Amino acid sequence: MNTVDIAILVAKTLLFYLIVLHVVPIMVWVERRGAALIQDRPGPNRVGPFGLLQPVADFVKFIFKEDPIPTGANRGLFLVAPALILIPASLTLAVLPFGDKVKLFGREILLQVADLDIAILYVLAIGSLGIYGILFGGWASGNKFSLMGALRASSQVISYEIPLGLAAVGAVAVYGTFSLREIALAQDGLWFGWLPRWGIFLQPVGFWLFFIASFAETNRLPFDLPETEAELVAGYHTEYGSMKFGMFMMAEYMNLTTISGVMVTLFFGGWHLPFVADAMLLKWIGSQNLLGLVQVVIFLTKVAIFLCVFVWVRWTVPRFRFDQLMRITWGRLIPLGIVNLLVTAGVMLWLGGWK
Amino acid sequence: MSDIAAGLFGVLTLGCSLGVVFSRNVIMSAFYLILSFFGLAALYVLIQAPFLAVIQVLIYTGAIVVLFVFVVMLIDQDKLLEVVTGKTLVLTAGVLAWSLGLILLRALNHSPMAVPVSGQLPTLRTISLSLFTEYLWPFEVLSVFMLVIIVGVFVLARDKVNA
Amino acid sequence: MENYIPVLLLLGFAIIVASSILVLSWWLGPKKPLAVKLSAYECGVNAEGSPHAPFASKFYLVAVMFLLVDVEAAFFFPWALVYKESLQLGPILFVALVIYVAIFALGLFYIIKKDCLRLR
Amino acid sequence: MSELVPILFLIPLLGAALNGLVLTRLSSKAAAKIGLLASVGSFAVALSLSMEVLKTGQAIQWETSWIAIGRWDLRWGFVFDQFTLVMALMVTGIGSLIHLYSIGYMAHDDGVRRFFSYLNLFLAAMLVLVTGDNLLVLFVGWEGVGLCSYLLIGFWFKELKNTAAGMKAFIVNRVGDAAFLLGIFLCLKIFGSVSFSAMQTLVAGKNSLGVADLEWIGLLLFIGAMGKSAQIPLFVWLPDAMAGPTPVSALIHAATMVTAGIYMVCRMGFLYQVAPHAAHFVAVTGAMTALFAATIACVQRDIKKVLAYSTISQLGLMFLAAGVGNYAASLFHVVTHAFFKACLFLGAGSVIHALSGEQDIKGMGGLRSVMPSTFITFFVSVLAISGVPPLAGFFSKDEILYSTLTSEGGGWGLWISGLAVSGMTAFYMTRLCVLTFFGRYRGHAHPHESPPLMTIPLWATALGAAVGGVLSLPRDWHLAPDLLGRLIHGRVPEFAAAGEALSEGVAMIVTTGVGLAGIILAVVVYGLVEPKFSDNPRGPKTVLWNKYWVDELYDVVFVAPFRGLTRLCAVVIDPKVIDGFVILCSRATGVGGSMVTVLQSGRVQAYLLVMVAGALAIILWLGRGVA
Amino acid sequence: MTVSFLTNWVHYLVAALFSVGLLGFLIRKNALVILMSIELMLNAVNLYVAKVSLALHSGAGLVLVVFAITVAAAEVAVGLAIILNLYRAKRSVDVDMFTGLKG
Repeated sequence: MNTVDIAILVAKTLLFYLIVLHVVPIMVWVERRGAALIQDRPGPNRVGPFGLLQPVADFVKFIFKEDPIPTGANRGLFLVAPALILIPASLTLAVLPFGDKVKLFGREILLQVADLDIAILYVLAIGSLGIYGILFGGWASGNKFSLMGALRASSQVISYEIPLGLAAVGAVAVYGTFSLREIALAQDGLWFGWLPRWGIFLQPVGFWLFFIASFAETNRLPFDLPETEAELVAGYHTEYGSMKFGMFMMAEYMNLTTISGVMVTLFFGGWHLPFVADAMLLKWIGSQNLLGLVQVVIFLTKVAIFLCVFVWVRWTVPRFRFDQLMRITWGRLIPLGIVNLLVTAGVMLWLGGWK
Repeated sequence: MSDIAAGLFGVLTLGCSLGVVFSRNVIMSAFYLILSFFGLAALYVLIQAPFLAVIQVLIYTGAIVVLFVFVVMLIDQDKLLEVVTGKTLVLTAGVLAWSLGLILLRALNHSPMAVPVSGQLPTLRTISLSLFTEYLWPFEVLSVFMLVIIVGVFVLARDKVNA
Repeated sequence: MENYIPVLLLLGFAIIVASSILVLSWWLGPKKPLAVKLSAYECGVNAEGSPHAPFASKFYLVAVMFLLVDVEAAFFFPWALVYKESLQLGPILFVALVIYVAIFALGLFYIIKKDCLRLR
Repeated sequence: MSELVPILFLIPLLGAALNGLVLTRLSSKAAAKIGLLASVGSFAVALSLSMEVLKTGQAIQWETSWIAIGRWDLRWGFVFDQFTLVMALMVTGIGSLIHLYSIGYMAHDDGVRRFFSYLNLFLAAMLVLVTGDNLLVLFVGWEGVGLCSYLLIGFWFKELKNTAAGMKAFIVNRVGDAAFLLGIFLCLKIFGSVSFSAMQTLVAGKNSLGVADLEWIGLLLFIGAMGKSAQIPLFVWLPDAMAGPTPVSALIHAATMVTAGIYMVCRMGFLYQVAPHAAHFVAVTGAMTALFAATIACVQRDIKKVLAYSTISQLGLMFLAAGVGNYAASLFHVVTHAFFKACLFLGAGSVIHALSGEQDIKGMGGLRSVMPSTFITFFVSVLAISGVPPLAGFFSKDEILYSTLTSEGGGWGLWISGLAVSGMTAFYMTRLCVLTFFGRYRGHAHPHESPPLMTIPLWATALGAAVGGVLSLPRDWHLAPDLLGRLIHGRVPEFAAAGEALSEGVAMIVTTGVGLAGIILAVVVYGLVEPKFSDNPRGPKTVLWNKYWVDELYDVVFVAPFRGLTRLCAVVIDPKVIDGFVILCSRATGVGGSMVTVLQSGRVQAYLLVMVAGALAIILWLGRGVA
Repeated sequence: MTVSFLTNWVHYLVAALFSVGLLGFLIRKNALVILMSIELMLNAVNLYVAKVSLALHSGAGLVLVVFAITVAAAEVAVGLAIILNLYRAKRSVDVDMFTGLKG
């Protein structure tokens, strides 16, 4: 492990981490503009062209606002909670395969932070850590409502973790590996000439489960109960002012990006163009490095599409009641997940491992 | 490199476990428990058992401690609990724990298995495959076991009043 | 073992970012603690009663059931990993899965039927 | 033919079983018939066996295996040779007569069925004893008769006196039996077997055996005999045994059981032959017992007690004969004594029967005219026992006395004591006869003659007493062949006369003279003048009257300390030591329990601590080797 | 990359973690903390089993750890249910309150 490798590693990690970090302000803008578009209003357009600098303005505002800590709160946990939710959110991007690989300084560099052979498990594991942020946030702020909000939010998140897991298992069963990079590689090329080898065609139900569960994991709208403005004021982060509240928003958007990244990798062929095989693309572009760049761009556009879908869904679909919410996952999603698992296993057995 | 990491995470785990035992507030001890298990997961990675690290985080920290925190929140009493029982009891407990620790250490150091982890280690695939070939029977029994536990816990935990 | 170093780096960066934000907002933000501001926010009404919710076993039951089902679900992962390879060994793993899932489904059915989660 | 031998004792055994166990609701008359039938049957078998033995001269043998342990192969062995012939015939003969007699005697008693079953059982046991070919089988018979004597003495168990007498008899016999057993064990140790023939050959071989061992065996066996045949130290039970019904006394305590000891000594004659000290001891004890019993008999007032002491003294004489070596004479006296003593007892029985239970001669007298047949038979027997010449007693007693004189073991001392005994016998027997049958009737019951059922056995035994002498006339009379001598020739060691201090004739004249003197003295003292009886005699008579205070002596020496010991146990040891210990245990557990409860303080922490401490201790203990 | 140091730092850590768990188990009066310290002890053992199993190049130990963790999960579920009932009974989880089985 000489210094050059370390330098490359640090640079690569920093690069990808910054990419995800910058997605957050963009998302803030997209969210506000999207909501405005759907509600047929102009949305923020004062600060900078088309309001592009609005997120920066928000960020600066948050930094300079006072950050009160309520008397009944447990000071230590109150401070730690936002960090507890932000850190896991930023850790999950480590396994996202932005691109294939690039040859620089004589070494082959993978276009992702780390290629773990247990990537999917890692994603789920780190995802499950996020619950603590919510729990401690709610409990520490010493407010009955925020505690209730925290309890509800965490019940919902943990309940939807299981269908998420089951969907992931379906994908893993099909590809026979945990590593996202290998799954992405496996999705190159076409079936029967016209159908791209994407995961969604192998695991449609799996994708459907994963998609729904991802809404719940990130507390996005249909499953927006915990932080609903109407009932529980702001849910578990009621007492948080200024930047700590900002951190909650950041964490939420980073979760969003990483989970859509995972969905893209698992079901939408990662960095592959739908109908163009990598080899042909390489021929057209010529150099491997350039191809790497193109692959990253393709991956990010797919993630962007997903993000827009999230925003779009948020402002169109009404909210579920808590018991409806629970009934969906325990009554519908988990059984569906199991059935999907059995079906995939059966089909694979029947096809004799062709897949 | 990994020695530093080992030291770091070792200290993290031990420190937090002390925190668990000696913190005045139960919620804080739960928090320290999370950190200590996180450190432990890192140690599993250092022992070259990444699969266990992930399982530890996924199941242990991700589910069991969540349950702990839930219960701690639901039960939590407002007054700070008296940490320790009578003086003499604490003293004897300390001596006992200390001597048991020493004995354990001596046993571990001198046990034949004190062999460095090296060479070709069983890969994740071989381990998982062994789970379904060699240990198929416990795997099946496990689901029965969990079924029993589900029923048991429900019977135990449901509100006797309106159940 | 080596490719976990970036994860460690990422953890480092994340901690740096989080703590820097906290420090920045604590350092830059004004500090005027007013009783009103510091009281628990209840839509403007003064908060009364202890901040701790009465014990609701519903949430506990959800958490326990999650724990038990999650533990069972976790076993699917190693199964999925080796399922594709094991096909040439014949349908052992399929049969194993069917039995395992059958009993697992039984548990689930019990949870739903006995209304463990107070859904009704 | 040899199967008949076990049948001999099985018939009475069957009779006893039928009466006793099976046919429980039998009428007394039918039970009596069964009893009689059984004894007569066994008499018939004995007779046929005797014919066989006399004809062939061979002993009939029958045996089966019993215990085979290690190097000992103890067998149920039965033999019917000339010697047993005599005893078997005597036992079954007199037994049948007494069965007949007791039908009449026990007519209106309620336990007749039980009585006859015990009698049959007794007969069976006696036959086993007599026909046994080894000491062990003999011992089985020995115990059987002991049991029956206990049962029959305590027959009227409603009265404490009878049961006490029964127990006394049994216990005293046990003392003797213990010694007897030791003797058997010693035999087993030395000879390796207990059958008479094997022992005889070994003794004859006279090679490796130490004389001291033989002495010990002889002595131990004789102590057993002392218990059974009521010799000096162990005779106390016989006078009390008179508490039983009179036929019992007649059969057991006169004719058969008491002679078992003598039979055993004669059977082991070959051993005593070689063990002079043991033989001498036998003779001396015999002589002393005879003198001792005779003196007491002279003073007794109860008719049956007189006869009992007379039996003891006659047994002493028999042992004297056996001791000095003349087993034939001793056996001859056994037979004759069986006859006249049975007759005396039956006579006494009919007198008591007639006087409805009166036993004290003070209330008798002048029964001569009222009970003629009883008187005649009684008178004949008295003469026989006193040694008046033509009758059986004279010959057998004379032979004994003569052999004591001439044998090397004997000597003047024994002879003079023998003479004194025969004199005293004559005296007290005539005293008894005079006081009961002559003079005027002093009682106030109204005596009547006994029914024929009782008088027939009386006449039969009286005939035996009269004619019995012919069995073994003195050789030099050359009148009739020495029937008995020749009969048991090979079976019992020959008598070697040593010195010729007096000729047979002179000795005979001296003994008859002494006998007649005794009779005349008794007639003079009691016959001519009106007898007066005082209940508390003074002077030397008190000694005899209180039977030398022997019973009191035993009470003091044995019974008192024993009773003291039991009281000690009851008062001291039992409550204090045993109960004490139990109470101690219970209190200890209580205290222990309370100590442990301290441990269970209810605090979970304390429990956990103890648990971990325990685990630590175990680990340290297991690991001590490693460290 | 064989790590010689690895052989014994694991032992120190396991022994230390176990005795800390044991200490907590013995000292604390709050049932929840006792349960947590038990989990600590269990994890220490799990760590050591994993290390030994890898040292012996066999996967058995790892499978054992997986099963151990699931059983621990079940144990915690049941344990907490019991503690809940205790709480319902006496509105407290202080261990010294429950002396019902006193000797």
